[in-house]
Amino acid sequence: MNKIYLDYVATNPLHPEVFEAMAPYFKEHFGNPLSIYEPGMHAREAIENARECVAALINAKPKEIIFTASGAEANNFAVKGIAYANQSKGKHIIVSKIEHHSILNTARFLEKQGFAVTYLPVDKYGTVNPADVEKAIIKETILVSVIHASPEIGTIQHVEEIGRIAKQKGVIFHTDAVASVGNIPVDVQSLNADLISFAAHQFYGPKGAAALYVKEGTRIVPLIYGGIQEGGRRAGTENVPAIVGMGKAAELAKRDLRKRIEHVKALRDKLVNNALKTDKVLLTGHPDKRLPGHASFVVEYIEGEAMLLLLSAKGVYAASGSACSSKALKASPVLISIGIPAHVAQGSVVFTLGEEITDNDINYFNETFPQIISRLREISPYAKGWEGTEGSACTAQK
Amino acid sequence: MNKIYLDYVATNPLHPEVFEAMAPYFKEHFGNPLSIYEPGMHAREAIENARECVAALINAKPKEIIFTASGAEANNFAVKGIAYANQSKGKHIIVSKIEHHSILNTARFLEKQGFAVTYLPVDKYGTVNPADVEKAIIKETILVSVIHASPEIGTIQHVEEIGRIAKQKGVIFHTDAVASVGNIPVDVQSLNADLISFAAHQFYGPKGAAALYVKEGTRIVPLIYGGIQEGGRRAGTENVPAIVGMGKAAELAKRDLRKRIEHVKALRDKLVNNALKTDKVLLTGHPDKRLPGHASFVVEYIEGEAMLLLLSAKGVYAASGSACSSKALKASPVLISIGIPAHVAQGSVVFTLGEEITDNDINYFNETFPQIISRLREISPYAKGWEGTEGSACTAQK
Amino acid sequence: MYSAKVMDHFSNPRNVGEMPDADGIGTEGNPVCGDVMKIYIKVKDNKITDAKFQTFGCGAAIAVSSMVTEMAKGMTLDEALKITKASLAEALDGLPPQKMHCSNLGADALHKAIEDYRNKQK
Amino acid sequence: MYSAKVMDHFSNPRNVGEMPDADGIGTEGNPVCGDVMKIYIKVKDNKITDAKFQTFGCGAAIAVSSMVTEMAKGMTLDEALKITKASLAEALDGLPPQKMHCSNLGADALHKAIEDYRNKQK
Ligand SMILES: Cc1ncc(COP(=O)(O)O)c(C=O)c1O
Ligand SMILES: Cc1ncc(COP(=O)(O)O)c(C=O)c1O
Repeated sequence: MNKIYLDYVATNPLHPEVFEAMAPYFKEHFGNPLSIYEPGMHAREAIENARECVAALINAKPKEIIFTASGAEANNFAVKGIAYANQSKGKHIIVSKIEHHSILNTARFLEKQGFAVTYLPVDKYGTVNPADVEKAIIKETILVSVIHASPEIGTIQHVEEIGRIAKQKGVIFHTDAVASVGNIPVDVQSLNADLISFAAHQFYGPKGAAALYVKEGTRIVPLIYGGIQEGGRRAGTENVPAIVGMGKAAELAKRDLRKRIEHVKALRDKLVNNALKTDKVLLTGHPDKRLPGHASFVVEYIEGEAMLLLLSAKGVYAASGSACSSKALKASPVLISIGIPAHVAQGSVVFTLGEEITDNDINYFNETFPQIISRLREISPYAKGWEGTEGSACTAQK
Repeated sequence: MNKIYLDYVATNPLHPEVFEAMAPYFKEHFGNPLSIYEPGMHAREAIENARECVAALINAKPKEIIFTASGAEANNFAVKGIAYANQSKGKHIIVSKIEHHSILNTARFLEKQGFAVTYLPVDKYGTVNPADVEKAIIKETILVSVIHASPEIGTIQHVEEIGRIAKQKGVIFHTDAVASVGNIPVDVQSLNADLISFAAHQFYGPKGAAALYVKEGTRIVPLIYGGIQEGGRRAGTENVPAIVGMGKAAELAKRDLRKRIEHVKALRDKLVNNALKTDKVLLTGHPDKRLPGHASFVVEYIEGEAMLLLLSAKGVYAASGSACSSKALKASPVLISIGIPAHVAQGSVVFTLGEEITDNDINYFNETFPQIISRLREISPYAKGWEGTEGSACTAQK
Repeated sequence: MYSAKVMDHFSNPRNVGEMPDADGIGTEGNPVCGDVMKIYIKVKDNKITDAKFQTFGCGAAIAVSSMVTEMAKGMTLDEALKITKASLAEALDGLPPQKMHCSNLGADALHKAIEDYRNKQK
Repeated sequence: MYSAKVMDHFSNPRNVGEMPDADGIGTEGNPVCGDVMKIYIKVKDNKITDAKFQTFGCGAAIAVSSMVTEMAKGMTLDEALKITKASLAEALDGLPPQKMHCSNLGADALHKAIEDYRNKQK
């Protein structure tokens, strides 16, 4: 059977060259990078080399890179670290409604600690209007955090513009670029961001290594206190092999970015064009200003998890924002934010492509997907329409 | 040249069987454990298997294990997580003066957020008197955190007793067991701790995987917010290979613990007995109630970093708590806490053994160490005594 | 995640479809929550002679629908009223805990269909 | 961490030891901070004819002591007073930043030894 992984936004397979780069740091060069003897210094150098490669990927200085263990950690670090460092100036934070949970739930935690948070709306494409950011900034505002690209609907924000506004108003700007760095060009010089989160496993690097870019001169309070690793800003014995892997993955991403984008974009367009031929299948997110390998839909009258299971039985691995497919049993707040009715959001399905995907894979997919849709619609009581049930809210069952 | 790694307390080499267990999870089983398709579910199962092995090592239930990326993260999570979960009950915390920086600096952060912290003294062996814990507990006390075993002086605390007192007083008890779990028996049933931090790289497991044991029913606020990984208590895409490695390392530690202890203890005793034959070399920490592979000394009239460098030139890799060898340029607060004068603390040196160390290694070491001491004493202006300089404080130079 | 039995009933659901001449129809669930089941029964001499379903929902919901119609066929109405969430889950070799409550609506939908039939007899 | 030159001067320090008949002695540093240097000089016709040192301290401190005594030998007193932290670090192909201030006491100790010599001449 064909096995077609179409969930690159969840995580990427490790690039073989990345694994090769990491391998010696598990057993051979296992020393603690803080040590002053040779095995430790070897590890230290490897980390600093990786820092250079990671910095180069986003055109930053090496000392502006702080390694973390995940994108979620980088996001928590950015938001709490800036909040605590600047609470004497003010306690107001601005985020968008389509942030990742690692931003939204951190914002909610800060609300409990006495901070005020403004949640910015988005338009039907999931785009934040920079003018809304400008309007939301008050004297007490210390931080604006807006996601760079959405993993659920692929939409890319006007971060340069938002960053310009924040800078003009003297407010720190963070962008969660976990879904974008390594997949589209990100340059700190033009992005106008003071902090940027990104993760290696989103560009063929290992799990366990991510980073927060912190612009030189930006004060931040640590999330993880302890020793003097990462210049005292993030403690804990460094995960040397993972950091080395992130360095290698960054080097490859920088080298191959344009080629990768062309490859996935062409195949993604072919996938989207075919999917939209089926009745009542809608593209979610922005039609053009979106991640090049990202295709997301709602398919009316059927449910996402059921689609995923049937796709999986055909060897196609994908994701959904439906309530059933999330372990939290709630439909994606992102889909609700862009105005998709809750019952239609249940038909969410997300396909994300990577460099291993071939034209043949997409041909196979394009044959399979409509079959699965019609099979599930045959089972559905709504195959002929929603029958006016769409108004009722979901409360009782959970 | 001989290469003798005597810094197991900094980090351990990865066990070959552990690496073997991890290997398939880098490329082959790279799926995101949250996904519902086969590659993701395979990763999910691997994590849950690892959780069982890790729980078994300390006789806990699998659901009481929360994976983190480092010992420092587990410590930050424990202290902040309990503090924020219980701040409505009271804002007083008790820690010892010889905690790891990841506890001490977290406590200092909480002081800035309005918490009060009591720092308990230790005796000349570095032992906290359980009676002091009892006396320090007030109505507002919500947490006692005392390290299980010190990485710097090896001393093991009376945690069972401290845990009993805390439980009796209705206060939550955390112990930082990063230096002990996997090296001595740790059983949550007898330890009376509500939370326990430990890290895989301290028992031949990988860097990048550690855990916080949280006793069933103990409420804790996340350090890293986001998705529903780890039951919503620690977000971020799981570092699957590292977690799998921690599981394997736990399994091996449980199986081999007694053998490992016997091995390192015999060799450590031989090392200590020989070292103490040299004049003005003192063992730091408790003579018996200490980690079995742990030997720590202060060598008068000479400085630790210089010893490390000469040892390293002879292929012996060790650690020191001297100001010069720390990147923070401060003598270890632990040595000061046990009453070692600051100038004597400069002569700190720590040797920690592991299962690869042989009797021949120790013979070589025992020959080398006294030579290095006398070589540095030949250079020292203090070779005949401290000349009454010991009173002055160190201020100007930093 | 799902047992082999769930996967079998999901992938090859039994008794799918509308039943234009049904004696009783029961609908349970809410599309906003992601699961709706519609169960049709034919009744003769107090016995369920045929059952069909239409379901909008996840894998568990479809498997439960398939299983409940299979179980109901041949039962008396009183027997069928004894089918519960638990007995359905058991017949499917278990359901993941988070699916027990939101997707396991088969018994409720069936009971509503029986009620509907009985109301029509009055 | 350290340059090859530092490691050479640390591992094979030149001019180690006491000088019982020194013309000037200078001590700088504090054992509580971890570094103390004691520099001895012999002076003839305003020139340093010999220099020795005793040092308690880290690798950098020992290497700096060795280097400063090597450099001083043969210099006039005025030349020797021009030796600085920076010129010593340069002669050693650099020192790690955190060692520049706390372990690089060689120039100060030497200058103190020269002062001591001059005071004795008065
Ligand atoms: C007692 C103790 N606590 C905490 C830590 C920090 O652990 P990690 O370096 O894994 O973050 C260490 C490190 O060795 C330790 O010995
Ligand atoms: C936009 C975005 N932010 C944050 C995260 C969290 O990253 P991680 O899973 O590495 O913690 C993700 C995960 O994919 C993401 O897509």
